[in-house]
Amino acid sequence: MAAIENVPVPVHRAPAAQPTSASTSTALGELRAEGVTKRFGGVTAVNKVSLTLQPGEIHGLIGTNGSGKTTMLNLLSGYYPVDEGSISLGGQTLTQASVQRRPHVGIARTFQKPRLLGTLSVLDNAMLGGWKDTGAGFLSTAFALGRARREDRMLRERASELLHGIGLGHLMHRKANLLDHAEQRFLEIARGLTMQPRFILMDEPAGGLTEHEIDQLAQIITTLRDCRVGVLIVEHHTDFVFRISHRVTTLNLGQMLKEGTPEEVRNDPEVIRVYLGA
Amino acid sequence: MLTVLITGLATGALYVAAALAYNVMYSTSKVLSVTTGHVFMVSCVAGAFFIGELKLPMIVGFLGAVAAGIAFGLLTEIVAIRRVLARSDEHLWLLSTLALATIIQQSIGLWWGTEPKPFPRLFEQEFTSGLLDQKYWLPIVAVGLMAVCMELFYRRTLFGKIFLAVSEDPFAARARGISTDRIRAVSYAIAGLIGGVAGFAAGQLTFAFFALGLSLTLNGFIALAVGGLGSNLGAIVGGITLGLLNATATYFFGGEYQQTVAIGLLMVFLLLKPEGLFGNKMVRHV
Amino acid sequence: MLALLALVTLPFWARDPYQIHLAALIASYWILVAGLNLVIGYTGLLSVGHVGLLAIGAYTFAILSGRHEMNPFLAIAVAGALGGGIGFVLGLPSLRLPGFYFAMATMAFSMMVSEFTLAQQGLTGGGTGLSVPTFPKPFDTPNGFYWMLVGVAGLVTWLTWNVARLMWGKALIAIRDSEVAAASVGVPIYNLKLKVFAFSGVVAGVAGALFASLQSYITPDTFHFELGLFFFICIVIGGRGAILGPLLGTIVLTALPEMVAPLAKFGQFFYGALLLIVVLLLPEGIGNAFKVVRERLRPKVITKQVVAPDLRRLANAVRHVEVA
Amino acid sequence: MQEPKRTSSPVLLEVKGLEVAYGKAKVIHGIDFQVRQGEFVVLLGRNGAGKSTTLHALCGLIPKQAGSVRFKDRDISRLEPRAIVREGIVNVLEGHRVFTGLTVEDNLLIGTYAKKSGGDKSKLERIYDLFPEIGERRHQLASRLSGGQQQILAVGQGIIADPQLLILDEPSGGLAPIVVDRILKVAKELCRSGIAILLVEQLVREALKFADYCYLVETGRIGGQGTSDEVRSGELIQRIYLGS
Amino acid sequence: QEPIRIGWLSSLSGPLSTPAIAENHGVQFAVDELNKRGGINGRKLELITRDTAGDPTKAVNFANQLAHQDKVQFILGPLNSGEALPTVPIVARAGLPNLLVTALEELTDPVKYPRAFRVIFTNEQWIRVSQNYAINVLKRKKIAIIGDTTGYGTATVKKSTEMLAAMGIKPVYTVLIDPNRTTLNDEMTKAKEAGADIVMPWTSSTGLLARILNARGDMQWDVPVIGHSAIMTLAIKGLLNKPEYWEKTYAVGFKNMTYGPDGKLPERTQKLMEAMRPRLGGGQIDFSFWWAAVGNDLVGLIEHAVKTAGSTDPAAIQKALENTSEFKGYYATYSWHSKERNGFQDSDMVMNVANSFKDGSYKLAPDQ
Ligand SMILES: Nc1ncnc2c1ncn2[C@@H]1O[C@H](COP(=O)(O)OP(=O)(O)OP(=O)(O)O)[C@@H](O)[C@H]1O
Ligand SMILES: Nc1ncnc2c1ncn2[C@@H]1O[C@H](COP(=O)(O)OP(=O)(O)OP(=O)(O)O)[C@@H](O)[C@H]1O
Ligand SMILES: [Mg+2]
Ligand SMILES: [Mg+2]
Repeated sequence: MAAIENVPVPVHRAPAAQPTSASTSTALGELRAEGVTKRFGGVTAVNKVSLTLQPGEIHGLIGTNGSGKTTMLNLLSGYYPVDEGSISLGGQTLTQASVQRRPHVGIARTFQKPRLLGTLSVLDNAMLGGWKDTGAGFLSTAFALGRARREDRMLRERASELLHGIGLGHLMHRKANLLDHAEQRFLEIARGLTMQPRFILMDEPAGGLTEHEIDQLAQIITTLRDCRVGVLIVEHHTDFVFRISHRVTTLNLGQMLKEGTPEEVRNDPEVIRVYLGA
Repeated sequence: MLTVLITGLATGALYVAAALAYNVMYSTSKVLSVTTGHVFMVSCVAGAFFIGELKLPMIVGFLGAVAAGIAFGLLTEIVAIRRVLARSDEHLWLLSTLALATIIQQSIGLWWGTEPKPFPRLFEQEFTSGLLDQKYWLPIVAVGLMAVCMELFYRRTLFGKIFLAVSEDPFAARARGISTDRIRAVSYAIAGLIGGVAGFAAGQLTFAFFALGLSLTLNGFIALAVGGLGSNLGAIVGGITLGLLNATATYFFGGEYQQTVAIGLLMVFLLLKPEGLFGNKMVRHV
Repeated sequence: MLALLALVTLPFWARDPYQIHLAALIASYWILVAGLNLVIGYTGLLSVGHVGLLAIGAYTFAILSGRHEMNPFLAIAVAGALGGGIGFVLGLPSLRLPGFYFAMATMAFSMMVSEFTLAQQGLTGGGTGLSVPTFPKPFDTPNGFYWMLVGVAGLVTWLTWNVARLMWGKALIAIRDSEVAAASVGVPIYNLKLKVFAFSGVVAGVAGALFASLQSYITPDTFHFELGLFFFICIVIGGRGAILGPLLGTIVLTALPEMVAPLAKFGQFFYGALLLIVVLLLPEGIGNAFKVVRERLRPKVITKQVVAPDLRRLANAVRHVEVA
Repeated sequence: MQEPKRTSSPVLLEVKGLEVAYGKAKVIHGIDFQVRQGEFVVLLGRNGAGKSTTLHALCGLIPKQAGSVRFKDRDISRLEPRAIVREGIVNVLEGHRVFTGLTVEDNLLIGTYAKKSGGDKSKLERIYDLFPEIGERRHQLASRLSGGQQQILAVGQGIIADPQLLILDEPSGGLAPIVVDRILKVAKELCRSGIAILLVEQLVREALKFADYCYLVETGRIGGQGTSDEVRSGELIQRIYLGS
Repeated sequence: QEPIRIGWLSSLSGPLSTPAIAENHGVQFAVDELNKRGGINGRKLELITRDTAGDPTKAVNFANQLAHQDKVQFILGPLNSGEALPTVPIVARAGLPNLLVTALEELTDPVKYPRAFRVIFTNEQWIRVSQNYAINVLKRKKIAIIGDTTGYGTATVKKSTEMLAAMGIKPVYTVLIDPNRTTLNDEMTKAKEAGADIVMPWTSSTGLLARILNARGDMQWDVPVIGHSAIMTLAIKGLLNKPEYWEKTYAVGFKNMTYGPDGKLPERTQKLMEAMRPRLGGGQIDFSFWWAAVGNDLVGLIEHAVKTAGSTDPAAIQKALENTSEFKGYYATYSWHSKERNGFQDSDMVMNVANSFKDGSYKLAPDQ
């Protein structure tokens, strides 16, 4: 419906956010991690890893189990503070920014184990992704003032469009805990997109999907690319990664092993030895 | 002042026992049963009844009391826990256990009377022996022993781990060949045992009183929270601390603010150390 | 809708003032429970100490409008404000505590309040308590007061309903079920918890004032710890994440003891027994009982359908980020 | 139907007419299949086809509506999970389901619980040799492990229970290709040593590489079957890829 | 002839249940007797009992229930001051006669609650008699006051302190104690150190009272104890470490329930006891019989009031009770008038010896 075209993007309304500037600048800016390190007690999960993600780029992050991919994602999305190194978006540093700040600057993510709200409907789950665009405080919500209702409607439309787009339209009102695995994965992506992110970080989106579903996932991700969204994929489905990525970074034992085009990485003897196998 | 310490220790021992009982039940069911304190009451009344009224020999009375405790523990699991856990993830167990607690307390009140009744002397001893009186050291020793036994039980056997497994993911546990219902029942029986022994040992301190339960349930919970859910060492430290705090609080500030002072201090402490003294630290979330 | 009508007209068909009183009592409880429901049912914070806030509201009202002849409506406002303020102050540190430690904090709070009211004889009348004035016309009759209570209850219910159905409700449930997910979409968890808890404090304060006026006299024993547990249970038995359920819970749990009253000294015993039966028969909570039954009758057949993205639409939905 | 190249060794597990429903919603409408001694069988099929449900049912984890399960010529349909594990059927659930509150080592010990020799540490070393990455972390809480490491641990948990039929439900979930390869190789090894394997996989190619025999599960029914070679060469493979 | 309906608010379970149950015996008995005799003016009595379990909120509900749903003509009780405080105004609003068996002063007020008549002593009378015995008979002035942290305890400690102050006496030691404290050794030690030569405990918790006596005995401190009458009940006996710990312990008792020098009770009392004994199991009576007596008097007063008023019209009943003077009950002799709602005279109170309990009654304390 027409409303969709003129839905405002009320970033400037976001509670803890003055980033009108931030969002416009990030529109061109890139997500950049420089020499980040993360230690857990003895283990060095991530060791001096650098990585940049351009808008409209699909970047694959692969590596053996326990090589630090998820940790890297957690650092980029702010779940852990970095021990060393820096993270920045379009020149604006995010190293100290909390998890809650990341959505405001346009970073969304999905989880290795889907984190959905089982008791809520698919639509509600998706809507929640847009929280950052709600400015309505407790009182204006409690009294259902125009603003709270407006924002709710706006997100409802945004989310349902996305759900239809991503292929969950027919499940809109089903409880999330009744979805099966693939549907859950897709819903998580939809929730991330309701955020209208500049970048979306996916942790093993293809995990447990059938070939067929993986194809659909690939189409979705390439569509995002065409919409100039930067996508970081942590994945073990290597042919899937190599198929759609512009660039691929390989980690091993927390360190950068190889960074390059799919071709280069696929044929790199080291990568083959420690990761791909013969 | 020394009296204060000893009495504090003795009551503290009771709280420790309650906290231990909580722990063992919680470890299999993630439930903090309201009936925890009532186990003590049941065994205490049973002891007083067997020895005091039926004039049975001490040892028989003891076994009877402990048996009563265990039976009540099992009853709790079967009546108030099993079905509720199987059917809903909400905190309905709070309701079911509270209901059971009310039932048991009222029926004991009706049968035994609502006045405290004497608990028989267990060993020959002059009452003038002051701090060496059995009513103080019996609970302290008994609980001390049980704490050690629990520790050994967890160390030597696989049960400690099994318990955790059952509470964390019953389905996966069953897939591993653990019959969850049986294990949970065992843990509640153990809680009943702890409560039974402690309730009996502390009988002379508390008297056989039908309303003994709730205050133990509360204080045990506080002790547990301080020590850290799931940690037996925590239960011990927490219980003793609370006991001493209560006693000294009355000693220094009089009764009006006993709870406030005691709990207030514990709260301050908790804020500094939210996971409790020995609670386990942050685990990986993502 | 019909139920609403029934409520409002209750005084006309109720058989006697006793039933009105009971209904009024339920209403005053519900006012508190409705607010608490956001805390427990939606945000998943296990507060068992709201009886303390209820007491504070009650005493504030009794002291101000009773001893100092303050206008009752003003006094209610103050009671609410104080409840909210203290709720806020209590939440400030304790909301940082995880699950059961928070429960323990609230429990401790309610105990402190009751000791305070006992000890501060000068202020609260200590053990002898305080008598509480009624409201001026037209609320001075049982019926008038009942209508007032229903009015307030309705208002509070409406407020919580709004919170529940709009974005806040989803955010709160996210905090309850997965703080990780909540944080990942930018929900400021502590901030929300604090506001909701403070709100429940305000409501509890108001409820306290009304409850006190209904009781006409308050002593520390009026606000025993079990009452706090009672509120918690009203919500739990009703089922979390809903409003109707807890309302039913409150009604049932308040009405039960009255039904077993003729049993005199066996009353308490049967009360416990009835509670147990209720739980065992409806382990999903009263609120979900209907749903369960419905699914028994007409089970939803989960139709599988292959997920087929509509890329054009997706592109549109995503692209207008750039448009903006 | 007659199956040419399938091993002639005696039937170990036989499932007949299995039907399962969640509440009123039926998801398994009569499944029949066999696993023979020392055989490596794989179940393929799209998400939600009912593979895991089938496995849960035959392990007694969820109630069956109809059908019989025979293991070593004994009817085990009525047995409870503990007994079935003791019989020698161990199911490694999908989605790296380990006990995150326990250390790696304790998780493995839990695996041995059902056996008479519950809790003996002797077998640990073998697992640590097979999977050094968890050997290094034996005293860490499982929650600290990475997703893949947890999956490996889960498989280890299954192996240490030394079953006669090892069920692996999507073991490749979240594993690096090279590790998937290793796990399946290990499974193959076990198979050679006489332990039958029942595998559920989405990675069709890898699965067929190792499996002897293959069933295709389609929405609660067996949609087709054959030896791996037959499947690879036949038309079945298309349906599998299309995810039917 | 429709029956006279009597609402009876009693805390049969929970705190104070012992006196409640005893009183209940009396009320039940009297009602049955009266009905056997054909009721009052041919109208039978119908007793409607409600167990408030010591919870004020319940008490309020039941007060409303009795007044409005069950349409009773009289309300008896409740026993517990915490319950009575809220119910009395409610009953007053319903305009019903309310016979009180609670000691708290605030409960009676000829203006606010014109139809609430107190059938037992007030706190003040009670404390006065006890203090009088301590100070003027035992000649003790260094008083240690112990109360429990319940409403009753705190209130009574406050009151008695004020009353002592009026006599220019300041207690040497005062403490409030949680009723479920397990030992009182340190409190008693402190009292002794403070130089107390008499201990006055104000709590109805027999557990606490027994612990006070045990502490006194264990530390071999021969100080007299004067306090709440619960300290004389049989329940205490069992809780004592040794029987002799019960000596030098006194509490307020009642003339009509006290053995005279000849070891006999007043024969009206004796008659009542013998009449009730069968219902109480035939054997020795094991509770303080005066509660049963109060129960009888409650019903007796109703009979008196209805007969005088000639109806159960509340106003008439009020008149009748107001003009009651020297009504001889089993428990005491009552007189009220338009300005006075406390019908109980000091003269009916005496001090008893705690360990003299026999068949429901006590011996007179020395030197009175
Ligand atoms: N919170 C933590 N505490 C301790 N160690 C941790 C923690 N998080 C990660 N690690 C360790 O850091 C290393 C990297 O973990 P991470 O989850 O990033 O690996 P991964 O690349 O995602 O592996 P996988 O592909 O299996 O998910 C692992 O060895 C893990 O044990
Ligand atoms: N607990 C449950 N309650 C209701 N329906 C369920 C439940 N678990 C699974 N189902 C449904 O049963 C069907 C089969 O599920 P199952 O997990 O067995 O499929 P699967 O073949 O294992 O798929 P996957 O490849 O995702 O593991 C699915 O349609 C699923 O939606
Ligand atoms: Mg990972
Ligand atoms: Mg599956």
